[in-house]
Amino acid sequence: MTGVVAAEEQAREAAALVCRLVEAAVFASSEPVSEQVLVELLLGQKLLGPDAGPLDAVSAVRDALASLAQACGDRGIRLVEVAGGWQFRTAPDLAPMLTKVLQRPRRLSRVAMETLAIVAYHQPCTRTDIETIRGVSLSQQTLDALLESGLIVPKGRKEVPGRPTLWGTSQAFLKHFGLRDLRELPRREELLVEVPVLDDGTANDPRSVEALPADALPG
Amino acid sequence: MTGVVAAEEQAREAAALVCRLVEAAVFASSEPVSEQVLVELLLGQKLLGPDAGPLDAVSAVRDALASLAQACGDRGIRLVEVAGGWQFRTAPDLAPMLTKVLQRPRRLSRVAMETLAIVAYHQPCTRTDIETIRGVSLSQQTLDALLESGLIVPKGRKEVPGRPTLWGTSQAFLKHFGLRDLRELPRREELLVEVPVLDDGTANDPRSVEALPADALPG
Amino acid sequence: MLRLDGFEGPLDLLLEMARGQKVDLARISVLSLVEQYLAAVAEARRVRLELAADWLVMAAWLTWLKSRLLLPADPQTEEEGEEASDLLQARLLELARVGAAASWLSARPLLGQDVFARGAPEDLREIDRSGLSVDLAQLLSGYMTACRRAVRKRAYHPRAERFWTVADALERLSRLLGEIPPGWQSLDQFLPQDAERPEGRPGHQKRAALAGTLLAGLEMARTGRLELRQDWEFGPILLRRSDEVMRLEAAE
Repeated sequence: MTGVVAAEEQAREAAALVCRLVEAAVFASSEPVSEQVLVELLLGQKLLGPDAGPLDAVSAVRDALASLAQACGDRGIRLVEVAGGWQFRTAPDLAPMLTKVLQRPRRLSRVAMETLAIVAYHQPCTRTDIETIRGVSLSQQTLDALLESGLIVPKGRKEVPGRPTLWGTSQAFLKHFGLRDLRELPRREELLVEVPVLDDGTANDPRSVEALPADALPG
Repeated sequence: MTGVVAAEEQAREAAALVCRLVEAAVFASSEPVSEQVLVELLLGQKLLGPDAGPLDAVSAVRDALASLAQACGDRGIRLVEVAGGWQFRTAPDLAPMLTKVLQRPRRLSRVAMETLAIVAYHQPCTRTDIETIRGVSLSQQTLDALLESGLIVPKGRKEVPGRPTLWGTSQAFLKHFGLRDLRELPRREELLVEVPVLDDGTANDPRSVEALPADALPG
Repeated sequence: MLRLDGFEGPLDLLLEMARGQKVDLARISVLSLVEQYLAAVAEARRVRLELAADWLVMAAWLTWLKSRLLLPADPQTEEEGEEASDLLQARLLELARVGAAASWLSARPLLGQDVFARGAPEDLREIDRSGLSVDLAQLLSGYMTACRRAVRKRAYHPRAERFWTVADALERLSRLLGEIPPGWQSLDQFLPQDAERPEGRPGHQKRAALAGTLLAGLEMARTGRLELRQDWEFGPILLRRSDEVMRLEAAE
């Protein structure tokens, strides 16, 4: 009788050690830990006594994982099975509280900034106008990025064959650049010796009131 | 009476949530998490009710940490206070088994360890200070090994001819050796208690090395 | 024979020898320590002539110390000897402390050796890139860069001279059609005035105006609005309205 009790006691202790070892191994591994690795660990360490075979190790590992998963029940972490093994993860209900949102404002690419500047100074202007001034073709990606940022908006169509869209700056443009209206932009003559002129000979100076989008007017 | 019971129930629930959140926050991080960060987390999430102030949050965090540390008692991981924060770490007795599945970096050489001990106790100190105490020149290799491990860091320069770099221990030093802060190092007077003392035991010269003229001896 | 190879320099050897005395480091016999060291160094030199300077410098200093400790009592040398002994003891103690501190550190549960932190930390940061980081300086420099690049790229073209075009002439002739007096008129009469023509070299402009007007006249003749005639080569070009013919016929 005493022998049986002692053997039971020993088995309980072994199970507890297996449980601790599995917990520590899963905790400290950088990758999900497979049952296979844990089984090999138990067998290598001979934690289950000299007679234990692979099947004993497998069931010991499964028992340990089940009891760990259960122990996590009401705690802040979960034992989850992910691709290829087991891993601890933050409890899903807590993750949003722990998530820190970092503001990393985007910058515009150099090309996008140049394009935006040309639109600002030559609006309303077509894609071809922009390409003429920059001397290179404008990628759809750049135009999309500007559109997505809401800094430029369509301002009707030019009445020439193909009726291309005319682009101008938006209200958001003024806000982002801290301008009350477009007339607050420095005059082109202050910036440049040679002011680019569009093919049709119009300079589209946004500082002339006619060319100003209505919402840019002080009011 | 029911109101009191309900309030107590609510407080218990809040404490449980705080405990889970603190556990998850410390668990998710690879670095020690300071109490300050945890307090800010609780205040930010308003988990303690609208009237709770910073002091309530501090005591809630401390309660949660204490209860978590206790809950780890016989588990495979421990909650330890280290380098100004709290961190979960595997239980030390499992190390020999864990290293079968985890990679272990190389241990520091005896010379590197002694050099590190000198930097720890005499910081900030120069290479010459280290050489004087050890009575032998310090190889670049040893210094490189310590620098590479991130255990020592430059702490400015000494204003003497040649302006040699002053070295001190880093946060990584505290983390590596599981120290809360430098005050956890044994006091100098306690270090030699283990040295065999055969006669009356009035041992341990309390003179400090600072009192030593460094150049009075060859070295 | 004591080998020096295993020691990290003279002080390390001295500390080991002092420990061999099995007393508190503060109570070692400095004299016997010195004699032990000098004997070891002498032995090492007998076996191997070259010995690092550290060892020899220490040996020389210890020889001096020994002389101070052995000389017959003289207050000054005695004091020197005591001071030097104290210094040696203090340094050995400090080195012993360093060793003890190193052992203490080594005995700690070392991270990555004895204890392990979370292997797969969760990054619960979320990066919000919806904002936009732009300023006016970027905008203006972008504009200037684009324009300057465009100017650099554009090859030099001398300004093209504008001439009185066929279209100009056509417009002018059509306008004047109703005012053409009856009968053949010289084409020269319908050339634009100097002031009406584009600026440029007058000779070129005049010839261009003549050519343009002739072509316009031919065009109008083709559509039946004018008649043109030239009686001899290089003679004057004459024109008259087509409806004048009908008018004359009607009158006949």
